[in-house]
Amino acid sequence: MVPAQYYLLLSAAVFCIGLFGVLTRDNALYFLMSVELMLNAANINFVAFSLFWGNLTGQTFALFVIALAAAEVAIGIGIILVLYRNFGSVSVTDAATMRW
Amino acid sequence: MSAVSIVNAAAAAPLQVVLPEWTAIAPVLILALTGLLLLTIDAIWPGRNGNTTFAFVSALGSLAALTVTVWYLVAGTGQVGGSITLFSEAIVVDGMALFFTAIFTSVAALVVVASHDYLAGHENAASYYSLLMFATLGMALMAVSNSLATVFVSLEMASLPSYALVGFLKKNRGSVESSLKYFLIGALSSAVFAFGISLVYAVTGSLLLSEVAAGFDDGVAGFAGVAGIGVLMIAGGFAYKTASVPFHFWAPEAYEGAPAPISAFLSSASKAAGFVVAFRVFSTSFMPLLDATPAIDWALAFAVLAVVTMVLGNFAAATQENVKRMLAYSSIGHAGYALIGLAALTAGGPHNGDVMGAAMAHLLIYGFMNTGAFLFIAMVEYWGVGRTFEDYAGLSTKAPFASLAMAVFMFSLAGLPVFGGFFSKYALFASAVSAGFWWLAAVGAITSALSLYYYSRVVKALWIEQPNGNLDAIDSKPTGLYAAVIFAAVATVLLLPGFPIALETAEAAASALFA
Amino acid sequence: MTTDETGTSNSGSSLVPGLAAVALFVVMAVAIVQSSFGTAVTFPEGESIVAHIGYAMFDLQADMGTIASEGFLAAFLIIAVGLDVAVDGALFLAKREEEGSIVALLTDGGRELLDTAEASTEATTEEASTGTDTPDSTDTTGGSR
Amino acid sequence: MAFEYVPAIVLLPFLSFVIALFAGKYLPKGGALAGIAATAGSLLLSIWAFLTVRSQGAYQETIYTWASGFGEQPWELTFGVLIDPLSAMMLVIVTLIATLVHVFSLGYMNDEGETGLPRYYAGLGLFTASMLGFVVADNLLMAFMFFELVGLCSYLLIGFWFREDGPPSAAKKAFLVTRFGDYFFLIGVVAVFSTFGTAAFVGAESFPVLAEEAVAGDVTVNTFGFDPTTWFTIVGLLVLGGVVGKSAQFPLHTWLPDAMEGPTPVSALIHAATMVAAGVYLVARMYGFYAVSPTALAIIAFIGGFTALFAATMGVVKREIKQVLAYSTISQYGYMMLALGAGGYVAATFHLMTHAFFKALLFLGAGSVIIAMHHNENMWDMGGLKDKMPVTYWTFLAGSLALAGIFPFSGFWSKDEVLYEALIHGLGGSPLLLGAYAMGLLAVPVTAFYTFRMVYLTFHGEPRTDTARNPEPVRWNVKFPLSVLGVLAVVAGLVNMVPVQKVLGLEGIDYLHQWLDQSFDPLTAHHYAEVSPYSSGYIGGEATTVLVGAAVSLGLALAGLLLATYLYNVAEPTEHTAKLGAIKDVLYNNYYQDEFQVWIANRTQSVASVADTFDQGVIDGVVNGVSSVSLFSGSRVRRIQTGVVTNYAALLTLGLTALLLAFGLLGGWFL
Repeated sequence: MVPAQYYLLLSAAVFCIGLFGVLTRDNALYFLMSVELMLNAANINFVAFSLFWGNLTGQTFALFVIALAAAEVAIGIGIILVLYRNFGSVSVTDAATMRW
Repeated sequence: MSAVSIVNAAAAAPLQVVLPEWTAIAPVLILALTGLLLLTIDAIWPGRNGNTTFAFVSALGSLAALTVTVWYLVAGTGQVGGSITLFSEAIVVDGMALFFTAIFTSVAALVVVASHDYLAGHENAASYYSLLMFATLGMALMAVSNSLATVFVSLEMASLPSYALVGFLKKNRGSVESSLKYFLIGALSSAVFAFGISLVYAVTGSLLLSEVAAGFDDGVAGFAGVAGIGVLMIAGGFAYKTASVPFHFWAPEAYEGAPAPISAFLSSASKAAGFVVAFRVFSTSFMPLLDATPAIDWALAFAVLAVVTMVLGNFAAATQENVKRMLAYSSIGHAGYALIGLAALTAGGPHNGDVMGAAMAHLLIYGFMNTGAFLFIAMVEYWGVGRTFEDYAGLSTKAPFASLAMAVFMFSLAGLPVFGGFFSKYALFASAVSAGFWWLAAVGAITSALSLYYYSRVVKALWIEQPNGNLDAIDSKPTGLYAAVIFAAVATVLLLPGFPIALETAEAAASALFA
Repeated sequence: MTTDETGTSNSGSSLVPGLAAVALFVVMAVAIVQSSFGTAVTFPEGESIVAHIGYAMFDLQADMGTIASEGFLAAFLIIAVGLDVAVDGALFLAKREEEGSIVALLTDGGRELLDTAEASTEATTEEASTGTDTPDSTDTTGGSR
Repeated sequence: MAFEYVPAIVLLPFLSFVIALFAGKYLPKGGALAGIAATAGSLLLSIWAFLTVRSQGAYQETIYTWASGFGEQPWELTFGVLIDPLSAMMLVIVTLIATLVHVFSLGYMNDEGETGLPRYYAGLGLFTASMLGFVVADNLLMAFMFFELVGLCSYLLIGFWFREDGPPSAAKKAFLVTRFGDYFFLIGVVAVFSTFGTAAFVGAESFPVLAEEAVAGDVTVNTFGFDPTTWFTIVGLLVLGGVVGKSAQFPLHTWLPDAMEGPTPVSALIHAATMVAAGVYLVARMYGFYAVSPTALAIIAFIGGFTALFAATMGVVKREIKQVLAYSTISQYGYMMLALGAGGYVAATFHLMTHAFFKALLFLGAGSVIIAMHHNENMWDMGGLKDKMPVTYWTFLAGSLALAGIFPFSGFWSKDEVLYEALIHGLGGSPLLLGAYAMGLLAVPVTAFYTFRMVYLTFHGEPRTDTARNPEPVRWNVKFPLSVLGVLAVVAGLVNMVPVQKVLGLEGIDYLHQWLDQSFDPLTAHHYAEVSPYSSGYIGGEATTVLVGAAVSLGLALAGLLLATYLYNVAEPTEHTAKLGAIKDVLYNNYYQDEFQVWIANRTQSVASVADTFDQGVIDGVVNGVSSVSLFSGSRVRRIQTGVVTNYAALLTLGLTALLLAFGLLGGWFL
């Protein structure tokens, strides 16, 4: 069996790639996709350690995380839609009028 | 129901009514049913201008939930004879859950009553009230969550409707922008939170809070790094919900741009919801880590965050021109005070229950005074007077009672003696000192002294400065808003004599977690 | 999605903030590499994982099956309502409202601070004032005052 | 039973606050009559309570317990009243002066056609009520709460004329500076609770008693690892922070001169009986706690002595009559602190009482002059008012003689006792006290000098402006309070003629000593004397010391007075004659001004100017600096909120990474 650390390294890498996307892309949709990637990094851990510990808690919970990600996207798309109607773009840097 | 009832008490006296065990989550069920009822009404009679109907149903629902919660609190449900667990221990009902459910439902009731005027002439009242009820439901679920799985799911359940509510004014750019920021930071934070949970699962193999604690009992040797990252990421998820540094960035914008009743709701109830899970998770699951070797000293991490949060929130608030944004920053500062409830915990410390109880009592009083302050802002927005301190000048000439209420809120938030806010801050700082964290109390005292400066600016504008001619727009008295503001003020004042009871309840509830 | 080309947004912006993600990865990687786990338990042979996930989801894991798990019925019920809520919120947000026009911001945007800012911070001031002018907005920032 | 009505003493002025606030505009005189009735009622009740203490002894009762059961030591947070000789005396003083200030306000505010009178009288009512609540408080926490309320009311009253530029900023400054001291006080209160588990002033379990027993080693309290005496010194100094702020002691005195922007009757109330007195009263109230700590006492004495001298020198150069009085207040409270620090509990209380009378008198007299001068406060525009307003003149003169410490006016007796205590305890082996004594002694001639400079410039000589030639007349409502206080300023010293007793050997005329000895056992004057770390030393015998001390201070006072007479008791005083236009007869020539006199004048003025510059520049600068640094850093802090959400994400990530790194290194996760 593959050592547990490898799964952790993989998930950390996926998490940070997602985070990298969040930090460097202005498009709100990319932001959303990157967050999905980060959530799936968590899922890697859940599934991998479900096997490691020999219980199904992690695998089952991963399904819930996926479902929640879907719910989050639903709301997120709605907000981005409204953003586009108001600001004429889906760039997160355009909506920056409130500050300080 | 004249007899005092104890739900599922093992040793119930013959005369008492014993309810089935599942009824312990009745407040949650009432909120869920209310939300679903609102959706059903809207589906059956679409298009009716139902603002009043919806407001009435929501107010009734949240008040019913509040009544049941208070009844359970008084009757000792989940307190006498230990907590009640349901759904394979995923759900727990105890004193702390009920205490916080009381906060959420009373804030929700105030906000619903105030929203009736605020929403006059708006479409989509059904969506507004149902989302509000569902958000409250999510918070109530957070209070009863006893597993990291339910914690995560119910936290999302509270967040999702909140995103939509912040953007409720779809054609107002401020509202939309704040909704976007709230959502994006929220999504990012929940990803961090989920990853933290996955790491904790990786090292303990379980999600139930008690099982996680058992998994940590043997120490974390060999995987301290993974466990530590997991714990701190979970702390990050709570920091987001409670608007604490460095996950606070969404808060000033979200509170400023959102409709003011929603700002009131988020800054009081949502923050308290973040604290209830943080209190439960850290006190139940992560206490063994504090004296493990190598140590994962999350209490120190919370202490650092508390200090930075208090300082940043209060300093930034002191220089604001926009009253609503000032309150937003002050709300960040108050998150810092409540964080003391976690920061001053020590492994096996005799004062743990006092410290956390004092933080809970502070959140209760904060729930009323902060909601009231934001609802006053809602009233001013309703009149269209303006947003800066200058715009508020002389409002007492037009609305003396509301302005008096606002003065009560401001002085109470600042922690001036003679209002509820002083007692709760005092109890908090005093318990921190007795737990040995005098420096946290010192930072708290100094920042609240600074806070008095900016809070008194509002009172000065309202009562001392002369109106500058923009108050002619005030031609109506929004009854619901007035009622909510006055009620919140009365509650703030009544919590002065009632404070000992509140504190006692909170400390008993908190101590039960450490027993 | 053509908004990347709107020009006003600094799309394809610098990768510098991404360094934070890299730094986080380094910290996590070091911690992970230094950790050591025991031997894996793994699942028993010949059991249906999918069926057991089903049991776990409805709190039947205690009565049926052999693979250990925690019960997820509560989470299942919560998420059932949660998905309803998401649809409710998303539909509300997506619904196009015909009447009314986009309301400009009533926010201060730090303008007051700019007015009082010291001359020494001119660079910041300039950057800030360009930021306040959002594209194609009838900018009435602070118009209520 | 008088004691059952004690809460009413506090509640009556509060009632007048409520009435004035909500119904003031419908009442004649804007609520003044309600205020007068309420404070007069409180005065009568206070006198009754005073007499009852005299016949039945002190009294303490817990009225309301609002929180209990913190931690394993159950804490009781209560409201209660403590009526002992000290608080009974203070009640009478506060209510008397509050009543007179209300009456005077009829002349100063109503007759002058001021607007916003309900707000004014509401403020006065709340101010009085807060101070009375503070006086009767039987525990430190309750005292703190009313102490804060006093500060809040001063903010409202000093900023009464909020439309002008000066008052709002003066009010803010008073509020912020005293709040700054109160931070320390608050921490001190919490420290007292966590050390002793109680904040009660009186009783076997009160914190001064416990402190005394802890030092003696009879009980153990939680001193956080410090030696008990060290820890009590720290706690005492924390509480002292609030005292220094409220009683305007160096270096937190800067708010007080600015507070002159408020209406003059308010100044009288603040300086004589309420806000500034609160600080000194607090030290006296918990004197048993300070008495166990020699270090704290020495610091108090030194702060007091220095403040007395420092503020007095600044009073010399002021042009406005109220500014002179402001600095004299700071200086006189310095004397009280000196007395407390030197172990002179009775002397401090004595000076607190006489000062309350003559300073209220002087402020109300100044108010009368200001009415007459159409609100011009510049003394150089006055002169010759003596004949136009005799009542004001004679009462003001009585007050001035008392302030300058001239025999046999009240100030002489109390100031002499203050200096005497510092002297004998200094001689008894505390050289530090001798330094404080020297400063207090040096302040005596300066005080006499600026006091009589003020008197001469205002009342003597020729009128220097048209207004001074035709002053506006004042009515009974001004003259009546002046007369009452004038009598008291003359005779109040007779209650405690210790020097006479010591020199002539007459027993039993030290009434105040006897009075303050009638309290609960640990709160008596002789108990404090036993606890205090000082022993007494004498020059020759006791009587000789008394005589020498009195003679020196009286001689210095007379010297200052004579110098002022020499310089300013002229028709057209000093250099400024050239600038005054219409001069008919230059009587000025009759007084030969030689080089010596100019030299003296220049020297005094330049020392005072240096002190003044230091005060305005450095102290003010630091105080203003703290507040502007706070605001400036606030305006920087808020800028990290850039408005761009990706920046937030980046900062969030960085914050998380930094946290992980720091705690990883701290906890050794990376090993």
